Amino acid sequence: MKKTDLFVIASIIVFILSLAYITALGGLGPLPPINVRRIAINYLNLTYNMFTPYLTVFALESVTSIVWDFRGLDTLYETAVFYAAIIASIALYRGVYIDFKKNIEKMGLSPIAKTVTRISLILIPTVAASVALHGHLTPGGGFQAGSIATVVIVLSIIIFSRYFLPIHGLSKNKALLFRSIGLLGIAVTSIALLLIAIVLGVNAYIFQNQAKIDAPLSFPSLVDNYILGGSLLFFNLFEFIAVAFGFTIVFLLLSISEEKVKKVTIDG
Amino acid sequence: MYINEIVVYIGEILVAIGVFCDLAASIGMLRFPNFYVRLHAATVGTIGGAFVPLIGIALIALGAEWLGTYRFFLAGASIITAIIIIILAPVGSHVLARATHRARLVKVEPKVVDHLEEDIKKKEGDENA
Amino acid sequence: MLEIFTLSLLTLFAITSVVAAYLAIRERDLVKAVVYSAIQSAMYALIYYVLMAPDIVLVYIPVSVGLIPAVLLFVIKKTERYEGD
Amino acid sequence: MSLEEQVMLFIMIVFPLYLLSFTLYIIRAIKGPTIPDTVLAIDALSFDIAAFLALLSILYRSPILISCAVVLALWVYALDIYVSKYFEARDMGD
Repeated sequence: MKKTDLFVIASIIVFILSLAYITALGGLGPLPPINVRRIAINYLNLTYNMFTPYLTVFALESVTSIVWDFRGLDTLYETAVFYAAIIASIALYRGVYIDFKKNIEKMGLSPIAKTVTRISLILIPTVAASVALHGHLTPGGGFQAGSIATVVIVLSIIIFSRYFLPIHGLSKNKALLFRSIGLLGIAVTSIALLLIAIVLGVNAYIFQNQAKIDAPLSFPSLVDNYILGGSLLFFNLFEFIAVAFGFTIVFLLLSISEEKVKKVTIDG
Repeated sequence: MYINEIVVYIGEILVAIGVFCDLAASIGMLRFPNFYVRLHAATVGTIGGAFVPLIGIALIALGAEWLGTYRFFLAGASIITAIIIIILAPVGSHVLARATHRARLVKVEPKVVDHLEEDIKKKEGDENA
Repeated sequence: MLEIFTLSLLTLFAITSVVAAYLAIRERDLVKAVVYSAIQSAMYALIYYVLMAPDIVLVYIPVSVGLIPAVLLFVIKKTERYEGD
Repeated sequence: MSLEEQVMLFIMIVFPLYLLSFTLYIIRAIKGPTIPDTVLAIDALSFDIAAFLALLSILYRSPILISCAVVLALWVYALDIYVSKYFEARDMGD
């Protein structure tokens, strides 16, 4: 780090601090009110209120309560963005196959790191599953849990080698299959109420899990005094599967050696 | 009735030990001359400064009745974090040190003997011969 | 007292993130730049934590500390480490 | 003094010491002449911050904030592994 760098950094910090001071004094326009607004009070009252069972959403977390009825759409858009990225990477690597090598003892990092990684191969998915299944009670949810579970995938690719996952039965096509199961689960969960409503002959909304005035069906929020959170549990579980295996595909493809990819892409 | 207070006091003692280790490790990290010497400070910082206070925080949470039912969640998650840290942190610094030595990024400066370097040189000599 | 401590914590994290972001932009060695950007995003995640948004923290840390450096290092290993003139 | 006030006072006393040690770690992480120095400093800093986040969740009286600490501890280990693999191996997938 040179002296000019220090000077530039100091001037940037002074600029930001003075800008913050001017903003705090109200120099750049009116300040928002400090006290809690009415809509926030509404959300906080209706988050988990046992005394008004017709209005509460039975979610302990206020973020969940805000997206409660629209969690299906939230999940849909999250998966849609991710879906495009994964399809693009699969299309880019078409024709490139991961070769199969049995002897991987000498590859990868040191034996100490391998031993410890074998322990954490069980530990980390457990943490991820607990984040996914508690998503309606504590912070977390499908995407978060899926990205925690991806640690295991990346670590096993980097520490053992790129052949470790295919040897133990998780090839690219199998990951694609599991990911499709996750997507199918999200789709089925979002139209489940509609299917039941067609059978019963009443109205229903897709992607939503609360009963409306003209649509009497809703997912169960309490089962045997245990807070289930309606469709949130299913959305979290299936999105966990979809995100974890989607990242698996991306990293399996990225770890293929460059010469091989060049051979396929240039020679056709 | 006194069990809560005893648990909380033990937890506070552990957190205090953790803070001391943390300060010592950070001063060492700043003052030590090169990477291999700084590894010692990092060990103090991760095991003494993270594992011990996390166990202490779990004990404090078990005794803290004002936190409600979720204090058991806090205690359990702290213990899981502590286990993860004591398993993973030593491996992290081991792998980093091994890679640094193999790639010769940092010179092993104040040294009496370096068996690893001699072994690597001997191996390379065998391969060349 | 609590407010002063929280504000000083926020100030420390924010100033560190500014410094790390500047160094990540200026650095010629791309591996070093990746590490600096990891510092910057970890600091942002901690700011979110202090501002009571744990959901954002749970997404931000894996994506910015874990996945983006992994992808960038995979790519840097396949191309060049030092930025040209 | 009740147990609650006493715990809060204790955390308030510990708080500035943690801030001081974070500052020192950050100075080393920014200064660090080589990449391993920087990564080692981030490593130690993040494990300590994970412990500190658990303490903060007691101070803010909201225990559900704790799950961030687990995630931080896991992913910083992953950063170590990436950087050392980059320097040690010929290809990231080997």
